[in-house]
Amino acid sequence: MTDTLLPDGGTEDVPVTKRADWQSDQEVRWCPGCGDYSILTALQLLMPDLGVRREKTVFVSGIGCAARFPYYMNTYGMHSIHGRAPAIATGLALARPDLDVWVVGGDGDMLSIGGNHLIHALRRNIDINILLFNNQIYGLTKGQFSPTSERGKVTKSSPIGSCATPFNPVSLAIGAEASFVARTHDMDRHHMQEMFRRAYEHPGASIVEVYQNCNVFNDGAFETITKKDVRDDMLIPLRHGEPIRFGTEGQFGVARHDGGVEIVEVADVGVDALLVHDEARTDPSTAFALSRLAEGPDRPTPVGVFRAVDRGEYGEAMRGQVDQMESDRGNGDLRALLHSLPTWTV
Amino acid sequence: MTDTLLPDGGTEDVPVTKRADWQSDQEVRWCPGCGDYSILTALQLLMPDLGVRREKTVFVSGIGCAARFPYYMNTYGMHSIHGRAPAIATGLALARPDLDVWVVGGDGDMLSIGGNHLIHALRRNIDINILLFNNQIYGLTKGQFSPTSERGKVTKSSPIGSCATPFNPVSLAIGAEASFVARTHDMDRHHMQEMFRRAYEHPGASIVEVYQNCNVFNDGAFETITKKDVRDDMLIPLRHGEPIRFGTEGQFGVARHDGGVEIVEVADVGVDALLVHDEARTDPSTAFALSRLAEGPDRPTPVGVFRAVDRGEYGEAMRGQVDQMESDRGNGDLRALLHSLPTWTV
Amino acid sequence: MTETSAGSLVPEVGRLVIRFAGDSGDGMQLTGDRFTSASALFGNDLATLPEYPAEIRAPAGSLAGVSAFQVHISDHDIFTPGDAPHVLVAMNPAALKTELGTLVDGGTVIVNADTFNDRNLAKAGYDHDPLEGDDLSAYRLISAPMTSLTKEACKDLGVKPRDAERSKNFFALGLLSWMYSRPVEPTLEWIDAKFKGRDLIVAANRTAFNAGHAYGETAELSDHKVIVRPAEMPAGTYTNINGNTALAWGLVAAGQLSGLPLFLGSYPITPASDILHELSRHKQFNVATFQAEDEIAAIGSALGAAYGGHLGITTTSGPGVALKGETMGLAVSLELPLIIVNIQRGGPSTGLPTKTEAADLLMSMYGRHGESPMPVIAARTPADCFDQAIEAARIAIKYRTPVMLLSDGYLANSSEPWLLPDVEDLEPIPIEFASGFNQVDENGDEVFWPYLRDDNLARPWAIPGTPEIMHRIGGLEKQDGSGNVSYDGANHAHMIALRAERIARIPVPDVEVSGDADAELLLVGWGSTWGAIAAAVRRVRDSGRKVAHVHLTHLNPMPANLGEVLSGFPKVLVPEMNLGQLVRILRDEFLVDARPVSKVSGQPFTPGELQQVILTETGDDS
Amino acid sequence: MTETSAGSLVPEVGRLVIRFAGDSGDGMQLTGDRFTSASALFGNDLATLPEYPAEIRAPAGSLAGVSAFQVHISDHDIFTPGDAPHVLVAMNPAALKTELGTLVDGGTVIVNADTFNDRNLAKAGYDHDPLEGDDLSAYRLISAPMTSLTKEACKDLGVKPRDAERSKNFFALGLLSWMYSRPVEPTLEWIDAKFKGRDLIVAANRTAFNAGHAYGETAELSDHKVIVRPAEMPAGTYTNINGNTALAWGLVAAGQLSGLPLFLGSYPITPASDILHELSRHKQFNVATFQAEDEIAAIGSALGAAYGGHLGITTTSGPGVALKGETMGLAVSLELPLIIVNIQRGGPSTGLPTKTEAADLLMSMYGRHGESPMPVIAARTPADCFDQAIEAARIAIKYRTPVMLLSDGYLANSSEPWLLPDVEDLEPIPIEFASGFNQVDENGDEVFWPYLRDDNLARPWAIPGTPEIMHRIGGLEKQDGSGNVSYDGANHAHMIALRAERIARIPVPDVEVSGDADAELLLVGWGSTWGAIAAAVRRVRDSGRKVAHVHLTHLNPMPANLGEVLSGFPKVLVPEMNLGQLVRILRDEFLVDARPVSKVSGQPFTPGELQQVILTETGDDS
Ligand SMILES: Cc1ncc(C[n+]2csc(CCOP(=O)(O)OP(=O)(O)O)c2C)c(N)n1
Ligand SMILES: Cc1ncc(C[n+]2csc(CCOP(=O)(O)OP(=O)(O)O)c2C)c(N)n1
Ligand code: SF4
Ligand code: SF4
Ligand SMILES: [Mg+2]
Ligand SMILES: [Mg+2]
Repeated sequence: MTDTLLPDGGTEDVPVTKRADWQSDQEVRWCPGCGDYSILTALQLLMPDLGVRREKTVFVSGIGCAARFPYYMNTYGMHSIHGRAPAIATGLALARPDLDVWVVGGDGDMLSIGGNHLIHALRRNIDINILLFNNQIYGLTKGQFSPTSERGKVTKSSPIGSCATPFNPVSLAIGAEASFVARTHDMDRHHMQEMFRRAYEHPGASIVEVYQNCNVFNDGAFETITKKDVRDDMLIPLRHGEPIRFGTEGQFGVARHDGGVEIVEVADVGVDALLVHDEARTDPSTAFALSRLAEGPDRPTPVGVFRAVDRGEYGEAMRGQVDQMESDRGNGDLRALLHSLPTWTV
Repeated sequence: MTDTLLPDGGTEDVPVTKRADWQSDQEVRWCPGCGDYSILTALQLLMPDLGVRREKTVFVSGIGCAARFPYYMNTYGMHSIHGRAPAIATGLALARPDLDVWVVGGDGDMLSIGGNHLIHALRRNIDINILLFNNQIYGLTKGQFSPTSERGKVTKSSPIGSCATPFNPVSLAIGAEASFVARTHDMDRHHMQEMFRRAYEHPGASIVEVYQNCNVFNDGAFETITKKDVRDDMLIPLRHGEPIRFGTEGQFGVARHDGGVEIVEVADVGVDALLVHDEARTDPSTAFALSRLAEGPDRPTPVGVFRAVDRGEYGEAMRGQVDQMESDRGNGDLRALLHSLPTWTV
Repeated sequence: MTETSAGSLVPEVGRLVIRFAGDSGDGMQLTGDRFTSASALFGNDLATLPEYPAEIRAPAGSLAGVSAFQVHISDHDIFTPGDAPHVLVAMNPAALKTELGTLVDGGTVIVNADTFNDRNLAKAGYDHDPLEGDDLSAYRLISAPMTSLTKEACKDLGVKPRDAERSKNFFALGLLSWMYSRPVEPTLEWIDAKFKGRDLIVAANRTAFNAGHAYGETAELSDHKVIVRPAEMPAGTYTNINGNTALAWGLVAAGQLSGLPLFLGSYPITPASDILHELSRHKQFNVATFQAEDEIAAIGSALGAAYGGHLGITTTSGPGVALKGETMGLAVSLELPLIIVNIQRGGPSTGLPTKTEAADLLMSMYGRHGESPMPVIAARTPADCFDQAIEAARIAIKYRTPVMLLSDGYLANSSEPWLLPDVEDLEPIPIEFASGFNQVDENGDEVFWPYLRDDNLARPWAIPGTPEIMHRIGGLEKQDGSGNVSYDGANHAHMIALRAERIARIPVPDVEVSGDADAELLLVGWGSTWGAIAAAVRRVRDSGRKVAHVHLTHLNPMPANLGEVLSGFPKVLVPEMNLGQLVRILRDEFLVDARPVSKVSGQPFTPGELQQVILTETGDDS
Repeated sequence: MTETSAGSLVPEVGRLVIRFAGDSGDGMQLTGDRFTSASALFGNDLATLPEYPAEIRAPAGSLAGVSAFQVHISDHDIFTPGDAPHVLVAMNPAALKTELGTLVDGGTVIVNADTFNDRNLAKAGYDHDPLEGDDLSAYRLISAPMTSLTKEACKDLGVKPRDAERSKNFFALGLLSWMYSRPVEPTLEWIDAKFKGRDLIVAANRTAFNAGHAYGETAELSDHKVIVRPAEMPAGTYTNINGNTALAWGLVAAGQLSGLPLFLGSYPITPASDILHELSRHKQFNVATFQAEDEIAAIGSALGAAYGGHLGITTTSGPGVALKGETMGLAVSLELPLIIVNIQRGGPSTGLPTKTEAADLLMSMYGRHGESPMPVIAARTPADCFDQAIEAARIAIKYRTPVMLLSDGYLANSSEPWLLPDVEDLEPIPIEFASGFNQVDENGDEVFWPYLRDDNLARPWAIPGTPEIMHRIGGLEKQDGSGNVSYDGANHAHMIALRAERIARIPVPDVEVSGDADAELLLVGWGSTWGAIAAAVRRVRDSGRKVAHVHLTHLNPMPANLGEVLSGFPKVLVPEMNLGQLVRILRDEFLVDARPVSKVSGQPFTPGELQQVILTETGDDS
C-alpha cells in the first residue's frame, strides 16, 4: 500500500527531545490540584524516553476534563466529541499505521457514552493506546455520578445516592477481549510512566485505567488506597513473573481461591502459595480474577499490567488484505474496473 | 408510588392458557428452516407454564430477523430501532415493575450497535430478560459479518475474510457485571425452555445467549456442536451443584487449571477432580473461566447457566428513593414546591 | 423601612443595571443572587443574567476565570437583564479588564483595591495599574480596599484571616445594599440560615456585610446613592425563578395535572443538566429520574416509559438532540407522547457550551429522516418555561406525539420575578388510556386496533397491562387502523399525509400583535428574544415611532392567523440568535420578504441593539 | 444476425416495458438481468427497476414473497424504467395477483400455467383460477406450462427433476428472447461462465432456455412477436450499471484522481450496503473498508482517516444519517474533507426499508445542531452516481468540508446503459497537504496556523506526520487563524459567518433550462426524479405543448442563476418523492410561489403521472 502523498515521516534519527518539547503553548486549564496535572507531567516527561517523533504522535480525545489533554501536548491532537474518540482514533490508526495514536478520556466519556466504541476497539485490537482517567465522576459537567461511581454515591443527579452498580473497567476490558490491560494512579509518577510505556510498546489496543483525583467534585476518591502512607498496604503491585505480594513488610499476598483469587497473609500460607503473576497467559481468566479483588478503591487494589498478550493487530490484517488484493490482481486499474461488467460498443 | 391511572392488572387468578393463546395473528415471516422458529415455539410453549398474564408481558426488540419476534407473540410488543431495545426496555421496566419485560435481538442488534445499552442494562441489573439470538451473521441485511463472526469469515462485506476477533457474549456479559448469564441453542427445545424459565425467574437483568442457525447466510454455524449426533461430546452442560461432566458416556469433564478451566478425561483425573458448578458464586471469576472454554462453536462449549446471583435490582432501589422522599416529605405538594424558594407578596 | 423613605434627598432612577464580576472563587454568583433577592423583596421588577467561565476552575486571577452576574432592577416592568450596565463591581483586575467595555459611559466602577497588585495586574494583562492611569477617567470610580477592610472588621471574631478574606463579597454586597438602599434584614437572615451551625462563618459574613454597609456611609459615598422605587406589579405572591427551575417545575406540574408519573431519561450536558438535578430532588411527586449512559438511551428509556403510560421526558442540549434524531423518528412512527427538551447553546459541534444561542430551530423542525413532523414550541422568558413545559405535555398527551420544547442557555440561567400561579387554576390534563376492544373484524369478532384514530387523529394510548388488547407496534410502516405492518404504497402515502395532518391540525392560539397594528415594521421573534424585542419596541414607541411585535411560542404548527398578520406589514424583520432560521420558515410558508436580524456572539440581544435596528429600519439611524 | 433483419414481418415498436414477476425463489432478478444484458448488447437504450420483497425469504407462493424486475427497452433514448408494463411475466398466481394491476390495457400476460394449482391459488388469495375466468379478458394471455416443459426437456440430461425445475426461469427467458428477438449467444455464454464446473446445471439451463425459445416458434406465438430496434446512441463502449455500483466506482475513481487512499467507514443498511460490499472487493485500489459497530463509529472512523489524509467516506441510509448528525457537526467544525452518502429509503423510522423515497433533503440541509452548513449534492441517474461521487470528493477536498451525497433506493438498484468515460479524460483532483509554517507570530517566530485560510476560505489540510506543524483541533469554537480555543463572542460570530460563506461561495454550474424557455410552466426537480420529469416533459412537448424543466444536482449551494431562471416562469412545480422539501427551500430562497408535486408511495414517479400533472397545469386535464 503506497501512500505517496503522505509525509514519509523522516528517515533521520529520532531527534533527542526534552519535556519542554512536548509541552504545547496552551495554558493548562484544569482546576488547581486536579490529578490530571500529574498524569500530564508523567507523560510529558516520559515521551522523550520513548524515542518517538512528536509529529508522529497524535492524541485523540472526546469531551470532559480529561479530554482536554491533547491541547497540552505539543503533538498532533484532536479534541473531538463526547464518547467518540475510540472510533475516530480507530479510523486514524487504521489509515496511518506510521502514527502513534493515543486516546485519552474520562470514565464518562469512555465508559458511559463511549462504552461501545471502547469495547469494540479492544475486541478488534486496534493499535491505539487508551488512557482512561477514572475519577468516578463527571467533572466537566460539574459533578454527576459516572458509570464507575460507587452505588449510593450522592451527587447532583443522585441527591440521595445512585442506584447503580459500577463497572469495573479492568473486568469490562478483559471481558471485551482486550489484549493489554493495566491500572495505575495519579499519585505515582514512576508507576504511571511504566504503564504508559508498556501500553505504548504493546502491539494492538492497550488500555490503562488511571485512578485520577477530581479534587473539586470527588476529592479523595482514591485516597484510601493511593495516599503515600497507606499505599503499601492498599495497592497490590502486579509484576510479571513475580509472586503477587504487598504490604509494608510484604506481609500480604494473593493466592488462588475457589476459582478466583484472595488476599492472604504470607505468614499463614507461605510464599510458595502465592500466585505468580503471568501477564502473558493466553487465557484471561486469571487476569479477570485479579480484577475482582477490589470492588472499589477501598480494599487492596491491584495495580500494574493485568494482561499483555500479542494476538495480532487489526490494522495489520486489514492492510494485509489490501496487499493480498494488490498481489492477486495488481494495482487497481480504473479502466479495467469500469470495463469489468459486460460491455458493448456502439 | 401510586400509579392510579395505570391498569391494576387483575387480581383474579392468572388464567390457564395454552400455546395458541400466546400466538399472535401475524404470519411468521422468517425464512423456512430458520432457527428462529424453534426458539419461538419453545417460548410459546413455555409461557403457559410460567403462570404469567399475556397482558403483563412485553417483548421489546430492535431491528433484525430476530427482532421480528414480538410480532408473533400475543402479548404487548415493540419492534423498535436497531440496537436500542435494551434502552427502551430499561425505561419500560423501570416505569412498570408490574410487567415482565423481555428483550429479543440478534448479535448485530445487541452486540454491535446496541452493545453499550446492553452492558449498561446488565451492569445496572434492570429487571429485564434478554434473549440474544446469536447466528454470528447479519441476517436481515443479507449477510455481513457480525461481532460474533469468527475471524477470517467470508461474507458480503468481508470478501476475503473478516479481520476482527469476535466477542464472546458470555465473557462480555460477565465483564459487564451481569447477574444472570446463560447459553442455550435452537436445537434443544427443552434446554431453551429451562434457560428461558430461569431467566424469567431471575430478579434483575438476565441474558441468555441462544445459538441460532441462519440457514440462509450462515448455515450450519453451530452444527459442529449442536447436531444431535455430536451434541453429547460437544456441549458441556452446566448444572448447579453438579460436577461438570459431558460426553456420550460422561467420559469428559471440566477441571480447574492454571486459574482457568480445562477439559479433562474423567478416567485420567477421577470424578472428584471435576469442577462442581456453582452458578451462585458471588465472585464471577469461575463463570468467566468457564466462558473461555470454547473460543468458537467448534470446540466443546458450555451451555446452561453460567452465573445467577441476586445482587439487588435497579428498579427496586429507584422506586425505594421515591418512597423515601415521599415518606420524608410527604406526597408531592405542588403549591409547596412553587413556594419553596424565597417569595414576596405584592 | 430603610433610609429611602419619601423625602430623602437620594435621587431616583427608573432602572439600574449592576454587573458583579470577579474571579470564579470570589462568589459573584452568590453576591448577585443575594442582591437580586433583596431587590425582589423590595418590590422591584428585575431580570438577571449569570455568566460563568467555561472552565470548571480557571487559574485564579486569570481572564478566563472571570465570573459575572448582571442584574437589572427597575420601578416598572422590564423584560431583560439590561443593555450596558450602569454599575460594575470588579473584584479583581481581570474582572475590570474583561467587563469594563460593557459599562455605560459615566457609569460607576466599584473595585476591590486590594487586588490591584502587580501579580494580579500581570495575570490580567495590564502593564500598569488602571486605577491610577486614565483608564477610568470616563467613569465614576469607587476604590475600596475590600479585602483588608473585611479582615480588619473580622479580626476580633476569631476567624482566621484567610477565612475572613472569603467574606469580602459580603462587604461588596453590604456596600451596594447601602448605595441602592436595599433592605438589609433578608440578607442577614439568609446568612444565618445558609451557614447555620457554622457560627464563625455566619459571624464573618454578617460582619463583612455590615462593614460594607457602613463603608458607604463613612466614606461619604452619598452622592453615589440612587434609589429605584418598587415597581407596580400585579398583586400576588412572587418568587424569583430561572428558566431551568421553572421548566423542571412545569414538568412536575404536568405530572400532577395529568396524574401521570414522570419519567425523565437524561444524560448530563450544559446548560440542561440542572433540570435533571432539580427533578431528581423531587421524587415525592412520583418522579423517576434516570441518568442514562448516553442521549440515545436517555430518549429511549423515556420512550419506553411513555409506552408504559408514564409522562416520558428527555432533557438535553444541541449535541444531545443531534443524537436523538433516530429515536424521535421512532416516536413519530409509534405516535406516543414524549417531551424532548432542548436547552440550546452555542454551536456547531461543542461550540461555546456555556454561551447562549438559538440555532437549533431548523434541526427541531427537520432533523429527522423521512417525513417526521413534530410539534415545536419555545419558551420566551424564564418563568414562561413553566407554562410551556405544561403546554408541551398537554400537546404530547392529547395528540400522542413527541414534542420538542426549546429553551436556551440564556433563559436557563437568567431569572425574573414570577407571579406564582394558583395551583387550583392550572387546567388539568385529561388522560384516557385505551381499555378494551375498539373494532369489529371481518368475522364479527371484537378486536383492538392500535391505530384507530380519534377526532384529533390520535391513536389510542394503549399501555401494557391492559387486558385483552395486546398488540404490537414498531417503526415499520403500519396499516392505518389495524397497525399491522404494511408495505403497501398507497397506505404509506396515506400514513405520511395523516401524520402530517395530525400535527398540522393541532390548534394553537392566534398570535397577538403588540405595539402598533398600523406600523410599517413588524418584528417577529421566537423564544428568548422576547424580552429584548419587547423592550426595544417599547423604547422606540416611547420615542413616538410606530413599530409592532409578534412573538411565536408555537413554531409547529404555527398560529392560524400568522399569515394574515404578516401580510399586514410592509416590512418584517426576524431577530434571532442564529443566522436566520425562523425567517426561512416564514418566507417559505407565507412568501413574505421577511429578513433576518442575527446575533450569534454567545449573548442575548440587548434592547439597545434592537432599538438601533428598528430605528435604522424605520428611517432614522441616529 | 437474428430474424429481425430488415424485411421481416415482425412489427416494430419504439419501446417496450417488460415486468418479470415471480416468487423470491424463482430467480426473477436474474432473468430480468439477463434479458437486460441481451438487450443492451443488442443496442437498445434501456432502464431497469428491480423490486425485492422486504422479507429475506417470505413463504413460497405468498403475496409477500413476490419479487419483480421491470425493464424498459427502446429504440431511442429513454429516461426511466417506464410506466405501466406492456408485458407481464408471472411465474405464479401470487405474482399475477400483485402485478396485474400495473399492466397496460391490452398488454401481454405470460404465465407459468403449471403453478396455477389450488394450493398456490389459495396462497395468492384467489378463490378461482384466473386463467379460466374473465380476469384476463382485457389482456393477451400466453399460458405456458413452463415447469413441465422444462422438466420434459431436461429429462435425458440426468438432472434430477427438482433441479431441472429450477431452470424454468431460463425457459421464460428463452421464450421472451424469441418473442422480442434478443440475441441468444450472450445468454448461453453467460450460462457457461456463470455455472462453470457445474455441468449439469449448465446443461439444464441451456436446455430450458432453448426449449423456451423453441416454444415460441412451435406454439405459434408469432403474432406476439414485436421488435424494438437498436437505439441511436453516441458511439462508445457501454456497460449496464446500477446506481450503487456506479457510486462505488465513482469513489474509487475519486481516490485514483486525487491519489488519496480511500477509507470507507460504514455500517450495513439497506439499500446502501451494496456500496460497502462493492468497495470491499476492490482493495487493490488502496481502498480500506471498515465495517464499524454502528453508524456513529462509521462516520467517526472515516473522519479519523480524513484527519490522517485519506479520503474519508461513510455510506448509509436515512436512519443511519439520523445518527451521524453530531459527528457531521464536528466535521463542520474541524473543516475536514468527508463524504457522507445517503441512499434514501422510505421513512420515517424504519419505514419501508426496501422502497424508495427522497425525504431526507431537509435533514441533509438542517439536521445538525447550531449553524453547521454543508454542501449537498444529489445524483439524478444510476450512471450519474459515478460523476457525483467524484464531484462530492472534489468539493470535500477542495473546500475541506463534509459533503452530503444523496441517492435513493431507486437509483441504487435500477440500471441503465452507461457510456464509459475515458479514464484519461477524468479531471485529476489536486491535493495539497500543509507542509510547514504558514505564519509569523508576534515574536517573529514562524508558527503554524491551522485555521489560516486560502482563497476559498479553506483551512490547510495538515495531517499528522508532517514535521514542525503539530497542532490541535477540536469541536470547541476556535480563533480564526490560530485555531486556538476561543470563547470570544465576536470571533464566534465571525467564524459562524465564515463557515457559512465558505460553503455559500463554492462555485457550482449554472442550471440549464431544458424544454421551452418561454413556457408557462417550469418543473424543478432534484435527484432521481430526473428521468420521470424528462420523459414527461418530452411527451408533453412532443404533443405540441410548452413546458420547461430544470434539474438540480447541487442543492447547497444552489446554482447562481437559479433565482433568475425561476423568476422567468409564471408557474413553478416541484415534483419530489416527499411531501415537498426542495419546494420549501426554493420558496424561502427565492420567494417564488413554487408548489409541490408529491409522491410517497415507495415507488418512483412514472412519466405518465407527471405528464398528467403537466397537462392539468397547462390547462388540459384530458
Ligand atoms: C453528546 C454530549 N453529551 C453530553 C455532553 C456533556 N458532557 C461533557 S463532558 C461529560 C462527562 C465528563 O465526565 P468524564 O468523561 O468522566 O470526564 P471528566 O470531566 O471527569 O474528566 C459530559 C456528560 C457533551 N459534551 N456531549
Ligand atoms: C440505524 C440502523 N442501522 C442499520 C440498520 C440495518 N440493519 C437492520 S438489521 C441489521 C443487523 C441484523 O443482524 P442481527 O442483529 O444479528 O439480526 P439477525 O438479522 O441476524 O437476526 C442491520 C445492520 C438499521 N435498520 N438501522
Ligand atoms: S472538575 Fe475535577 S477533573 Fe475537572 S479539572 Fe477540576 S478537579 Fe480536575
Ligand atoms: S436470513 Fe437467516 S436469520 Fe434471517 S430469517 Fe432467514 S434464516 Fe433466519
Ligand atoms: Mg470523570
Ligand atoms: Mg445475527
